[in-house]
Amino acid sequence: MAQPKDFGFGSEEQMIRASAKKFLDEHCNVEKLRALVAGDPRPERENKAAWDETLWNKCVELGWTQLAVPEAAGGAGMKMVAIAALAEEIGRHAFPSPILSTFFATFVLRECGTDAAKAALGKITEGAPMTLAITNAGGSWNALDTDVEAKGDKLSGTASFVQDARKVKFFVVSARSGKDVGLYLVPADGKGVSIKADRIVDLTRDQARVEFKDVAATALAPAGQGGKALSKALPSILTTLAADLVGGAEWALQTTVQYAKVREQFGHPIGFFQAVKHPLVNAMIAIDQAKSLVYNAACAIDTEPEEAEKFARMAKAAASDAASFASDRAVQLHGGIGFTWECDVHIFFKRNKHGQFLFGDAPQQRRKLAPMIVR
Amino acid sequence: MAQPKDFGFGSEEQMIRASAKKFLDEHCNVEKLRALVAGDPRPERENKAAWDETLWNKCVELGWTQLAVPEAAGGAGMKMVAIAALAEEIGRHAFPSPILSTFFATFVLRECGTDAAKAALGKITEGAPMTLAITNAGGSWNALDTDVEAKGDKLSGTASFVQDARKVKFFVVSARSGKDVGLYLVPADGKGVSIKADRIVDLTRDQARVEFKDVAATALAPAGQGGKALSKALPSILTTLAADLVGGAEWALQTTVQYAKVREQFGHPIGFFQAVKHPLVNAMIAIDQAKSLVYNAACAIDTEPEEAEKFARMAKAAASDAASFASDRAVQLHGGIGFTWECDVHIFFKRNKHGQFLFGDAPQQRRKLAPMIVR
Amino acid sequence: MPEEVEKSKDSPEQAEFRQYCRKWIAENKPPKPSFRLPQSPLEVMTDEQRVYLQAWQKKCYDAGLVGCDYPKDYGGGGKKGFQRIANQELAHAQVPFFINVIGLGMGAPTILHHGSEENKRRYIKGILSGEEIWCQGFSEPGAGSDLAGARTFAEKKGDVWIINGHKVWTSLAHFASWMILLARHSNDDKYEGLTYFIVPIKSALGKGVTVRPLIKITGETGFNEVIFENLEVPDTLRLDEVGKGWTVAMTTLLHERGAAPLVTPSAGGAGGDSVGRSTDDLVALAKSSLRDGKPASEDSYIQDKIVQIAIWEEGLRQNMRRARVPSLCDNPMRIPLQGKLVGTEFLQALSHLGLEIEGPKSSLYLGDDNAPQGGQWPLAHMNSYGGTIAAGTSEIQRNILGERVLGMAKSK
Amino acid sequence: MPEEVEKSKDSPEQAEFRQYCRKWIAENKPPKPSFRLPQSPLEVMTDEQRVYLQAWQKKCYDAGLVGCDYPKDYGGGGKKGFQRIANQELAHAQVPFFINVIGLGMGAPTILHHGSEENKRRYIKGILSGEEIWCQGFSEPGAGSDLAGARTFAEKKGDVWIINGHKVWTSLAHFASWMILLARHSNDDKYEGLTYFIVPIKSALGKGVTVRPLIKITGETGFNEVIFENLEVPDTLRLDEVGKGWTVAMTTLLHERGAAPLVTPSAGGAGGDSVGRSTDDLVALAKSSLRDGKPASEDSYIQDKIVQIAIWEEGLRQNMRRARVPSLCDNPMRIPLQGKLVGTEFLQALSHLGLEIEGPKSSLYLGDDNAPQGGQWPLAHMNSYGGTIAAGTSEIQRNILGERVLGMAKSK
Repeated sequence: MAQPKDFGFGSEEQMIRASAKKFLDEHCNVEKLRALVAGDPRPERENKAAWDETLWNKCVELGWTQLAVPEAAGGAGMKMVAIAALAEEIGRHAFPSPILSTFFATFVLRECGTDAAKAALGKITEGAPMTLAITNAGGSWNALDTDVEAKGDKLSGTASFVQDARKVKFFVVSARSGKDVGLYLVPADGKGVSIKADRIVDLTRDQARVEFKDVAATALAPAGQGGKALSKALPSILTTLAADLVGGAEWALQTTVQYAKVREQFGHPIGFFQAVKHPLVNAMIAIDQAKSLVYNAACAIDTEPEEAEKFARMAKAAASDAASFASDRAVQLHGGIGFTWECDVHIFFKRNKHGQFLFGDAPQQRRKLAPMIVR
Repeated sequence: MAQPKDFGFGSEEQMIRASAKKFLDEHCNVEKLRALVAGDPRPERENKAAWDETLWNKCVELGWTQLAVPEAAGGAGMKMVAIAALAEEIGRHAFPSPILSTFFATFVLRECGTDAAKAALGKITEGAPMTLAITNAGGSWNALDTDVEAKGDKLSGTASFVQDARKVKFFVVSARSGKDVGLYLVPADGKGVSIKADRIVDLTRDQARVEFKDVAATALAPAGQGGKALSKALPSILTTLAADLVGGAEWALQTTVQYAKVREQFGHPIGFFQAVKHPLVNAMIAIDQAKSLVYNAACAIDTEPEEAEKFARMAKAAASDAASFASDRAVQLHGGIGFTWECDVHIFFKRNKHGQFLFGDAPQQRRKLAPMIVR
Repeated sequence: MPEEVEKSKDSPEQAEFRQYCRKWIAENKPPKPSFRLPQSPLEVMTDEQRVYLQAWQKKCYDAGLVGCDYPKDYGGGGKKGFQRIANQELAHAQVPFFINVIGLGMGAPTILHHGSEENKRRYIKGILSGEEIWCQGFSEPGAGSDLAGARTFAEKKGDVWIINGHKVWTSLAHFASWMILLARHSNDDKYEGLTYFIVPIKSALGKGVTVRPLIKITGETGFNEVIFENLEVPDTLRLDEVGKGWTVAMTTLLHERGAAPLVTPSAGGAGGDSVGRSTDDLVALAKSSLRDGKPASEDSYIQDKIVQIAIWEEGLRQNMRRARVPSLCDNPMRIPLQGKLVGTEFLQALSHLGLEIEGPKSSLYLGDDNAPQGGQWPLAHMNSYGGTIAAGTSEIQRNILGERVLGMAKSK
Repeated sequence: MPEEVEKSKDSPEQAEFRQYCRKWIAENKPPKPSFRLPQSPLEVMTDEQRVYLQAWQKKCYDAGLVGCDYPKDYGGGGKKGFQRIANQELAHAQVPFFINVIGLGMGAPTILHHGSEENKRRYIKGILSGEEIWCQGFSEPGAGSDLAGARTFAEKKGDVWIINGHKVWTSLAHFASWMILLARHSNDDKYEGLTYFIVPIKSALGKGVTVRPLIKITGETGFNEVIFENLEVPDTLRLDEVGKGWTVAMTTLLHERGAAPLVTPSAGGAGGDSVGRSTDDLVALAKSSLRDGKPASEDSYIQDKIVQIAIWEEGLRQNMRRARVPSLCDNPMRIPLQGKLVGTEFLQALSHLGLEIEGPKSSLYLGDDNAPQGGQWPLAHMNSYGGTIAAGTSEIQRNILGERVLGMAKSK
């Protein structure tokens, strides 16, 4: 199947992005963001899972939770390029919200093909935030590595690195029964569920280990089908994460460029010096390629699924590196002020580092790409 | 065994280096070098194996061929740090000469422990240039991979990537008999020896495939001992090559720095611009570490042989990268003139590229280092 | 990009033209010559190469594949949006490149934008057909990156200009009939003291013009020094007004950097005996190269490096695509102005990886029987510096991007 | 470097001192405290940390391990060449660092070179013993890289100077008794308008001095803003002449960069709860981390990256060694002036590799039960930017090297 030249990025997608930008500029500009997440600098602070729940309701009103839900399940069934554009804006604003996690859950649920999954998608459409609980204690996203076991419809074990665990209403849990992996829906307040918050570096997310003790769960994909649903959803997850990173990287770039225009040293704005200018140009170049790869991957998911994994891994690899580089240079080129808590740069630095490693950083993506490219 | 703080680089070693520098400044300054090697630019030129044989005789008079020969075999038995210093000067002058090859042959011969090897070392002491013929057609220096076979004292097969083949009097050949590898001495004008010159990029070396057809040879190391002698010699070979690369890199750095001081653009010497200045600083930093690693490796060979391979591989890795980077920036930062044949930079660029890949470039050295470091 | 994508937005007329191109190329693709073709038009050295390549361009021009977007009055096809189609079909078919690359990419658009009606009628057709080869006189020994520092002087005497000076890096000058020349008519102002001319080369050799080949680090010729000694040029060959030379030069450079709307006729540049231009080339090389006794393509380090190149290549391809989708570009010049910088650094990294894959075999050069792929990889690597130096070094490109796109203070 | 190497050139007296140090340290190494020690003296936040560290420095001073090279008259040991031995033995023993790092590395040598006899007798001893903690007032909000752009003003009134201004990045100011201060007495000349002072901090708090903690990106405090409002300082606390401030500051910086002959007393800096400082730390981390279900130490990519760090580390170690062999150094400043730049970028690369090895676990921070090695790796990585920014950014360091060592034109 061929991809459209313009990535299928049409007027509807532009509108979604424009409205997201407007919403986030107003409600999650950097002043509000700082006030929300950066109040407690102590290094041993507990993670507060800081978010503004009223904004979640507004996101639901804007229809964001429906975007990725297929029309057949009552959603808007929008293209991945629309989700990517939205995620890019979210990244650019470092928006603390379970919306990305809810997208990830949506991507997985829509691959399950069961009534239970369809019902779960319905909950998302109605505004229930969800997240995936599919990672083991070692940080593996491989479905078969899950530390949770299913006995009938009861789950026991621990899912680690669960994003936004304290903001969601439901978990989509992968669990083994014998050699098979199934997917299950568990309410966050279900009996036997306990959430142990991680103390993390990123101020804009929360993360936890979620322990299940003989918890009643609804099967979403039969044992043996869970792994398949997860791998089918993977390109969408990677692409969305990559879009978020591209947005975060662009923020770091633009903020540093602005600073380089006004900060003077040795009688010049520091952007005069090539030691400042050229690394920022390199960051721009890295970001542009990552961004192009993101829309290509999104468009492949929409129109050329056989290439989707390859392109999505490329996008995640490029975006991870671009965001890492842009954030790194943002701290360095801000100089002394960039090393302080009062400067906003660290908020994005930390968020970008977090996203870089979620679902595998660039070298890990390249490792998976090798057999697809060096054939 | 502990290493001396000063690398054992004493007055005798300083004298050897100073005399080499004086000799090469006079006889192989860049004007003479260019006249000697860069006369025929045609891309399909045959390799001329350009060298000044009268200089070889002077090198012999200066005692260079004896330096690495043990006193027991009639040589000067100098430390490796002296050889390294000499090789650094050779690299800095891109001296077209079989002296490095002769050192390599010396390093191998002194590990053989036979009377035949001792006799061969005597020939070197007397001034016979020699080279190793131990590489197969695939470019492997692994002793067991040789393409030459020994039947009794007759050799058949082809050695590839033989350095300075047309300048030497003897080859030190590795050859298989069954599963064992032995080392053999073969006169370059021996019956059944034919030398097919490679057309190579480097203007300061020659390289060839040497074919042996039922050639009478003198056994230097018994079958089964050849591989051992080669591996014991390897740290010395790598360190000497690394020293040559460090010298070549330093030439590229200094020449480009000089150019950056006099070439003006936009009303400034180009060294004013950080896009010129900072890469040259980075080259200097890379060279300094490589140089320190070279003397450390040489000193380890002299005093701490159990660490020699590790340190020699580190030195070759660092020197290969430093020379590659310094040469690359030398061409780039010379701009238009650096891309022309009339500018001397390309002579060193090509020599450094050649040396980079001899006996393995940086990633290949690192691969071998991994089990020594990540234990 | 898959062909299907390219086709997907063709108008019916364009679709028909694409079919025509494809058929014509299939029937007229020239046989491989007995001699080596260089890796790009800028390294054309011999008359046999020139004759072969000039004939090929002429044939394509006659078939309507060159200059489609140019007005008919000036020898073009008069059909906007058709050159891209011809370019795509030519590139897919891996035919030889067009020799008149300077004329097509810089001369013709500059004349179209700044030339008199008379000049447009006189010169554009010969550029498109390749019958008249053009070269460019911008760089000087003392003015490389600092183009506006040009000191070649044009002195007005009545109706003629007397040109004296020294240009370097003039590719194709040894075959060229004409040159586009940036010269100085006044020392009063660095920028406003510049004026732009068309000047004769071939017809003036020995009569005020000397062309001396420069030799590249590869040993190839193909670019030259051009020395002007009292060359007389009529005022009618001036482009735009006196003192507008810098403005005209910006038009030229905009087209050279691929950042202008007019599409340069191109056969894709892949038809020479060239390797070292794509991930596929690397994969093929890795499969046929040994590393530690195994195919290099099975080595994890080499694999990772190839994948890095593949991501970069795909990123550039998708950049090209995104650059044409305004709603996905915050700043319309951001991607186009990166093209030259990133494209040339990509080829440098790619060809260097080729050397790493070859290992000691990277020592083997053109004409060596055992050199992988005829020794083209070290050639490509050395030639890659032509890319990162000529037409604005990578350092200058980064200044341009930092200043024009990101708006930071000028570094000079 | 192996201990044997260090010993190899000791004089008999030095060998005896080394034995003494070793024995003393073995008997007096303090127990690990119940609270977390920061990764360097610059992040000391709490009084319990300060008290513990100050007591340790005092104990070492009393035992003769601090200030060995300083003259006895000023509280030192009066034995040139002995501090290095004490430093080596302290570093081997992995004891806590000395808290008074600014005083030891910058204050004492500056006072020794530029202070009056009275000042030397009054201040050096308290620095060596750690009883008086010192801080440094160089950087300002508007003068970071451009140190000579300092605007903190010192106005002479009779026998006193009235100081007004704002210093930032002043580590340890919250504990400091004294500050070395670079101030401006005149706006007539950028460099010659600078004068250097010793100024009181602790005793003047609320009386012209305000210390406000700044918070780092790690969340740690430890560095501060210091605001002067009409602080009176007697003229006797001026160092060197009026207008010589820049010269004195260069002495300070030379010592800070380790490029001066006087050896700074140091306990090696490895005694905090720190990781992320050596290849061994990486190897240990890789062995205990999983990557694709296997120990990361078995992953070829991670192995290669660790080996790169190992080569770098060995290169720095051997640089230190070679810097002391004049016959192997063309330019005596070439290696010493690289130290700050390369050392800090090395730690940045090393700590970033730690994050790569940890993968998603690099998200886990101090105080998380499952964080590898207590979350010290992301802390070390973030703190590494303090290294590449403070005391002359990496960009400034590259200018210095390009200009002072390679002799290229000044970039500003």
